[in-house]
Amino acid sequence: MSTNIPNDRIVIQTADFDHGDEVNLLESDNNEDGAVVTFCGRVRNNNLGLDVKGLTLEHYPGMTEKSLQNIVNTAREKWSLGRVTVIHRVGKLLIGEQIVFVGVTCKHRGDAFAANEFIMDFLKVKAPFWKKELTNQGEKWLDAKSSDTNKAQEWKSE
Amino acid sequence: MSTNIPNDRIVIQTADFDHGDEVNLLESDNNEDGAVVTFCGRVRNNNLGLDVKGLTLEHYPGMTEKSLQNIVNTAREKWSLGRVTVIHRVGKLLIGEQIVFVGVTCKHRGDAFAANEFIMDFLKVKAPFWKKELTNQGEKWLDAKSSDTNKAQEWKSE
Amino acid sequence: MIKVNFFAALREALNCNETQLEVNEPVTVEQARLLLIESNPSWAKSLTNNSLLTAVNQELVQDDFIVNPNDELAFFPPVTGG
Amino acid sequence: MIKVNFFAALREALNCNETQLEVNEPVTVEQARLLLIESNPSWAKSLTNNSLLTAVNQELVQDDFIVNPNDELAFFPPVTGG
Repeated sequence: MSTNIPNDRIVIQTADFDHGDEVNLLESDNNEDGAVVTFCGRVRNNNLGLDVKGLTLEHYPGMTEKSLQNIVNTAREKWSLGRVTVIHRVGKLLIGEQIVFVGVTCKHRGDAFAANEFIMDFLKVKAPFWKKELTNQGEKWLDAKSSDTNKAQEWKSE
Repeated sequence: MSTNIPNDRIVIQTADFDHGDEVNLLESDNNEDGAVVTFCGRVRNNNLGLDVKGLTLEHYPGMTEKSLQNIVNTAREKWSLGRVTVIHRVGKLLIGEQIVFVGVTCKHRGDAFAANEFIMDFLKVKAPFWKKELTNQGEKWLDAKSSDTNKAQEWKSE
Repeated sequence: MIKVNFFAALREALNCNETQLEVNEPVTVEQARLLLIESNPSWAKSLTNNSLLTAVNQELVQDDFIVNPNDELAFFPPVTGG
Repeated sequence: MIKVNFFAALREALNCNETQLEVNEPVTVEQARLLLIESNPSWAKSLTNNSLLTAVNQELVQDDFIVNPNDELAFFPPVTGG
């Protein structure tokens, strides 16, 4: 694998990102990893029955990057991964806009799927991001979902 | 969801595809599905210790499309999915070239991950494609892997 | 008449893409296989390989599946796509 | 002195992004919380919410974790990114 492209790319930004560019970066100069799995999360137009118009994402600068790097490091201990990219946007986002991208390359597809889902599951419960939704009933901080806590817990009992 | 874009896109082609374009198609006019998971498989430069120079992909025209549609239909019975794209290339492919793309959109990320991996696992053991590798020791039809059979079996015991 | 297709390594081993079986009544996949070997004794080894898969009208089937005249039958090795 | 940050709904409830605790020796997270409430009694309800998370030097910690002078302490609601 080329030494010009670092194996981990962890970015917090307000700007949008390009899914295709990110995949190209994961694949460029990388003929060892046959599998690439990506996850992309976007702002949905609905949540718990409310019309959502957009949201504001707050984070804890410094801790966010550390926390994501910790999650990626843990994934690297569990699976033999090639390259990993995690991009998370902050600030104001409209319906349909991309929020988060996770990309993992691997020799084997099973590991790429598992590692990508692991990173998302822990990002959801460990990384210091908070969403405030703008709905037709005003602004409201999102409540954390117990389903997310449960998903992360399931990895520990494996 | 727009009625202009069909929910299933299943394509067999010799031409390459663009990962970014495919994601855009999955996301365009689709503000209900917050999660998009993609898998992309490429020609690796190594297999069982042999240098691989490229491969030729043969398929069973007609049955291939039917088989992929069956797999996608089964996934739709198991999970509530938005859009599904499956693209598989045939013909001669060089190292690093894209072979297969699976993209799934969903309201919930867990379903998108599971459905995408399910489709890949069954594509590997049910869809009539065969790879012939060109290595430094000549051309050779690939043997099916028992690990692939086992992966597909695991879904049945769920 | 049943149309019979062969694919990949099996196609190369038999040196045949496509043939037909002259039958006027239903036969099982296993019977069709034996009829093919009867007409081409040199195919016996390749066609009795345990790992071969069979499709009728482009759906995977087992050896006891009934093939009717005008059906499309295919034999091929385990698949290796993706 | 310990620097203290608040985020999201908690930041809004306290109407405070950042404050400091004047301590010259180590305290536990729980003691730090009580000292903050002592200086700002109106914060009591928000700061004793069971679901709050705590980080010291940008790592998640439990209530018995030791905070030293010059450490960075933060309180915030359960996270909701991704």
